[in-house]
Amino acid sequence: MKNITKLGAVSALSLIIGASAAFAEDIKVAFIDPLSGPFASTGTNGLHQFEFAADYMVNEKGGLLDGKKIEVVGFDNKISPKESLIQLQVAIDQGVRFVVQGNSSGVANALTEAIDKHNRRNPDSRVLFLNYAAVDPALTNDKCNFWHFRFDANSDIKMDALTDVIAADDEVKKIYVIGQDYSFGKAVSAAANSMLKAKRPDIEIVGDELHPIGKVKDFTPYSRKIVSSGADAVITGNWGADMLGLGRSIIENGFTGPIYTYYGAGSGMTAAFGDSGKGIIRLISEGQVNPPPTPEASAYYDAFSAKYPEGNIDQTRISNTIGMLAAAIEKAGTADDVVAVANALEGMEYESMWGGTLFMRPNDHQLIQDMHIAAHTNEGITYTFDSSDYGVLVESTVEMASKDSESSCEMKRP
Amino acid sequence: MTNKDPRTDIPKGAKPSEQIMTDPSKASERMRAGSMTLTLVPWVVAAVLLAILPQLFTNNSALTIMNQMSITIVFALAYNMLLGQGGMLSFGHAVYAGVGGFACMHIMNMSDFFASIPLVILPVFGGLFGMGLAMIVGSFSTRSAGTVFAMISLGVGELIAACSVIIVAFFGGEEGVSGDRTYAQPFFGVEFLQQEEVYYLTAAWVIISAALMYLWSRTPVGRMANAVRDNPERAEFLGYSSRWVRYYSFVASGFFAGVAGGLFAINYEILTEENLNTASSGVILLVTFLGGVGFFFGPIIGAIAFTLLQTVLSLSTELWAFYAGSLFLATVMFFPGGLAGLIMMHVPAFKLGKAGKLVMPYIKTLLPGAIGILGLAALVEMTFHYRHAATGDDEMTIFWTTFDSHSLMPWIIAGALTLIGLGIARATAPALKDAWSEANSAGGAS
Amino acid sequence: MDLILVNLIDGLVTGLLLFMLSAGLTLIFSMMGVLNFAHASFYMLGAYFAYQISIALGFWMGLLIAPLLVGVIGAGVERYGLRRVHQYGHVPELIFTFGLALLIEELVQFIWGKNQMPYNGPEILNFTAFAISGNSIPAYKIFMIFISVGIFLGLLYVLTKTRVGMIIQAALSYPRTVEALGHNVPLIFMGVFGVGTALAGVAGVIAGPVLGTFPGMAFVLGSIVFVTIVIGGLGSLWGALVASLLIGWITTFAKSYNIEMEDILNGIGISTPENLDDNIFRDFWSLTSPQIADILPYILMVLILIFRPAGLFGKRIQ
Amino acid sequence: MSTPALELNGLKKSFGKAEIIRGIDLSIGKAERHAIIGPNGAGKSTLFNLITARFAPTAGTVKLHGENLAGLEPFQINRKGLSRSFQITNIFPAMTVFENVRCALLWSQGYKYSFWHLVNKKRDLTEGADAILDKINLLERRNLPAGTLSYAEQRALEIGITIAGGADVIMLDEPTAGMSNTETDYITDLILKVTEGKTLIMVEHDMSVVFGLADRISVLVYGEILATGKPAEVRADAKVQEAYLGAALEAEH
Repeated sequence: MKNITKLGAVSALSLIIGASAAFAEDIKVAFIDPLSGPFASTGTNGLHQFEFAADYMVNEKGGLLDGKKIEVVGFDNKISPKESLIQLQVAIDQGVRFVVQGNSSGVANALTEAIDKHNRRNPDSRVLFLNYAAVDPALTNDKCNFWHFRFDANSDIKMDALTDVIAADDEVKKIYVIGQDYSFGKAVSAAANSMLKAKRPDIEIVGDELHPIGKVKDFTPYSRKIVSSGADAVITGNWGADMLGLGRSIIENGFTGPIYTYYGAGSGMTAAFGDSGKGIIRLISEGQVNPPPTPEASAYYDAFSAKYPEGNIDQTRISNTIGMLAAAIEKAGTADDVVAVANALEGMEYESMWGGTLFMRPNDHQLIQDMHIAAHTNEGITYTFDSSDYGVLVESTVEMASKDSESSCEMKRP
Repeated sequence: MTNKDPRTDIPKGAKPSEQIMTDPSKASERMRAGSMTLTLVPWVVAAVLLAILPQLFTNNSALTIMNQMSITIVFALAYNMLLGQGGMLSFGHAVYAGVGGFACMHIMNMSDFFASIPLVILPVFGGLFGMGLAMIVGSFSTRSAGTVFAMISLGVGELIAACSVIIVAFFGGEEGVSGDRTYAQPFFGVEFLQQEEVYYLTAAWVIISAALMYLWSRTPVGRMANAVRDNPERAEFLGYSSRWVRYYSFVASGFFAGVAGGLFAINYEILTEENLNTASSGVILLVTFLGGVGFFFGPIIGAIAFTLLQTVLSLSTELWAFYAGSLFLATVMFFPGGLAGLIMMHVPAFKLGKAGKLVMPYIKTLLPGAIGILGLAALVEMTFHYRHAATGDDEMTIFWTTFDSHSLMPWIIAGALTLIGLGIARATAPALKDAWSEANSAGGAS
Repeated sequence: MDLILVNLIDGLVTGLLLFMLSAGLTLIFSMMGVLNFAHASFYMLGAYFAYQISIALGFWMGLLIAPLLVGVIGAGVERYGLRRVHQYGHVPELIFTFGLALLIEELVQFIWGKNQMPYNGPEILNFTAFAISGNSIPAYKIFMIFISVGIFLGLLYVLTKTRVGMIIQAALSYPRTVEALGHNVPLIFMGVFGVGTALAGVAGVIAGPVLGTFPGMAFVLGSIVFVTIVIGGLGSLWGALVASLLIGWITTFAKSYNIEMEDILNGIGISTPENLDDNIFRDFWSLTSPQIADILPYILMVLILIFRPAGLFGKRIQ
Repeated sequence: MSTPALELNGLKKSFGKAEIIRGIDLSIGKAERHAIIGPNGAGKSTLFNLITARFAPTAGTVKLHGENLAGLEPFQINRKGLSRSFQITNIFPAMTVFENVRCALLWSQGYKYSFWHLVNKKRDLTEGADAILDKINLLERRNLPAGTLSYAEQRALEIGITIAGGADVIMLDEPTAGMSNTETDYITDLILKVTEGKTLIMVEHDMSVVFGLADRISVLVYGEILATGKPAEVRADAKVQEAYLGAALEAEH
């Protein structure tokens, strides 16, 4: 009995896998991120931005290498490392040579290790890992490898830029650091402590704490501590529901200073903060949406909004990723030999439509770019988020942030 | 709560092999000999099938998915030792698999020791660690069954899952612990570089574990587990302590869960928080139930079906969880014996030699029914596409057909398919019912 | 000192909110033996319905209508789903509610999408009721307290002073007898399920603006509700109340004060090992109470089950 | 005099304020067939439950072959050679008839919590179970689920389970309750057959069964033993006549 079932099951399996393996001509990019479950909104939005970037920047302009198109294929990893590895295998079997992923450093870590092993064991089907959002510094330090490229600034770089801005603000005397209890939250906390100490020894860190990730129902007790501590500013690396819950709770309980966030905009958050977050929520990120940096960027955003009226471009690095990948493929003259493409990416300088120059640092594959501190507001906003009246407006910029920062990466090249 | 209600929890006839394979009129001697050969057949077939599958499906993803199925099979069978055989409902069984897996990862990272053992025996260590944890937790959780056991399992599961991000030294925090299986001592020259080699390793372990778990259910303590599940008090008056019977089942289940964790470690070379969390524990409950808790092979079917749903269906649609949820509801409402129960329902008809009578009525009812359901699924997909697809992106593809979801025609077609399909199924259902009772009644002319 | 008062109020709000969920669940659980995993999903439905209604008719209509809708859906689920599954026993019932929870989450995502909804409390309550040394207590929280206490008193009145309440209480302990006495137990079940889910709906309506209205909101609360009723003792309304408040205060205070494991261990005479960084228990030593605040209820539950399996106020171990 | 098989001393049990068993002293000799009779609510089943440690006594002791059973769990008492049936049929309904009996054999055959023996391969188990099935005339029903048997057959099976472990003290709680006359005769014969040479303690309402089976009879009324003795003595006892038999007779008319 079970054998028959299994036979049927496996034939169904091969049918489905086989069915979508038809287009070998296109350059396939596997997007491995959550498309279902609690983090699906971020993932789906990211997939839309990738698809749009591929169409708008490459395919509609005639493609690459004599007409090859970039096809972005979504793979639902349900934010599970295990599922990510299965989907990676499926993607590789479908002829994918480029993998993009960003949500969760845990998944990124699993993928980068798996890809390293896969490339070692299967030199015929090597793949590149283009990480567009996982910011754990380790990925370009101790755990770096030749196949991994990061297009977002890592959390240390972001903190470096952020503390530059804070250091310039004499009003700030007391800072509260709070984050989720896992590697990224700890990295943010460590970086904030060491960098503030170096740049502004007079600033007192009045609170530094971690809360369980994804489990806190009510942030009130934490906000009480923050308010009572007399902090002038809050720094948090929280994302998702933890970010919104924390932010709302802090504001609701009477805090009026700036809350510096890594992920405090988009994905419904901007709409949910609405008026209450105005003048309080700050976002540290790459890429500038408001005011629009270039006419090219405006045209791009307009076209995106026409296609996805409810979508945001809250990750400008996505178009940078596609743009740099396209440039690298053109330069290497091949989309099949990923080593050549990787070599082309290393050290590449790229003019982003979102402003500034991007530089892929060869020694650790970390992209160096301008960092911006933006404020959540409804004034002077051209491109709003979440179909609300609110968006983020750039207040200050750190150019080529952490260009000369140290990296412990010992790159092993094939 | 769970096992006090003898009428329901376990469908009648919890021991299929005995009922099916023994002829009541035969003497016990002959019966034993007969059942020996009969019991061996499925195992041999399964082993042969597992051996030739990679020849049929050579690509790595099929192998990966089959490995995932195998791991789930071992885990689900281990889980069913508790739920099906022992009547213990656990909400935190992932931790035993997880801890076994983490232990294996740490062994992989102990380079000297790992280089001195062949990879194939690594799951044994996983099993031992899973068993060790089960021995500790079982010492207080198996004192009673029912709600108390279920809730302790939930609490302990949550605690250990929470520890995974707090106790970084063992669980590696959010990133988990990773290693490289190829550093083990080569096994007859095999280094397990390729997915196919791992497949054979996993397949061998599936057969071994399944056989051992099957044999376990035939041992005195395995038999008494059933007795305690059905009637703990009576078991006490037969000289057995219900608590210790449950404890042994629990520990054995922990061992095989740990083996599953070890296989996971070998396949994925990384263990993370998700191997421990309550979602994984919930999934294995669903898998086991979907397959059918009343039959030994039920969880095997459940594992295969669920892995396909989760991995393959999610490649085709974002709504896979929606369909999975619907399937669970439908199963639990209409076939509480699970898929295995559904299959075993047909055994009497086969024994009476009347199964043939069911073929035509089945075709008449199930085919239109299936078409209707697919039509319904198409409507769901179209609604989803209509609502959530990008502006201007009107084209969508389902069932290898591409069309414009914003035009009326596809809606009419899908709607008509649904209505007609389900309508015919409904109309022919009474005939199927008649055929069913006809096929299941002994005697009768024709 | 002032902070203690603030924390007491915050813990009270959390606890009462939890109580609204656990009150319904404990009735359902003890009466029908159903571990209703979908209970928190009805809470989520309450929030989403209220959000949708509040767009058109304002918050107050949402507060009025959404719980009724949720209650009707709950009763329908009992009538057309659970009742059918009931004959198969408790595990299938549990799986049913499990699948239902999955399905409701998917449906919510299907209809409202995956983002957080901008669902806010009424403007009229958007002010600070009072402040204790810089910590403001929003009026909305006071409102939450009043609603919860009101519901508790109402429930207590119905259960102890009315005929229906008597029957329900009897059915909690002796369902067979009550049935034998000629009462329509299936109808009572449906009613209790409907009311229980409606209570969860109320909780969703008033918690949505504070704790966020998003597809994961049911999962976050999920099992903690079970923990509450198990700690309180199955079938005991007072137990549910006490356990809810206990959990509310324990978690609030654990988050508010950074009690470190090292201090506790040193306090009971275990000295910190040297070279803590190399010690395999280093993570254990550096634990702080906010880190484990949300798992404290689980520890409490396991301990209670080991030493007092009937729960704090429970009379029977089912 | 040899040690009695079962000896009760000052056994008492209260539930709250209600004293159900109010001090029972009873000694039952080896290989004796002893019946306990009494009107409804006299505490017969409670007495059974006290002896088998289903309830803990409020005061007093139970001795099995001279050994005090205080503090032992039911399964430990069973291992010492005391086995019982229940007033409400208490079998494993989902298992086959054969399986029911085989489970009852496991402990006494020394398999304990073994997971290195396969029950199907053990001839002693198969033959032992078949022998018992033969004794209780259920060999033909061997492979049916126990839950599908008729009521009388289920009672017979329960007796089979009770004696299977080889206990030398057998306690049967109303083995013929709710049976027709022919069924009662059938079960009575069965009990006679299977308890040959063993100590039997039974609670029974059917006087013909009691007087047909028992060597001695105890009359339990309101938690106290009114009289103990040979059937003829008990029948002749004026107190019993008055308190029990009379009342029973009155009720019948």
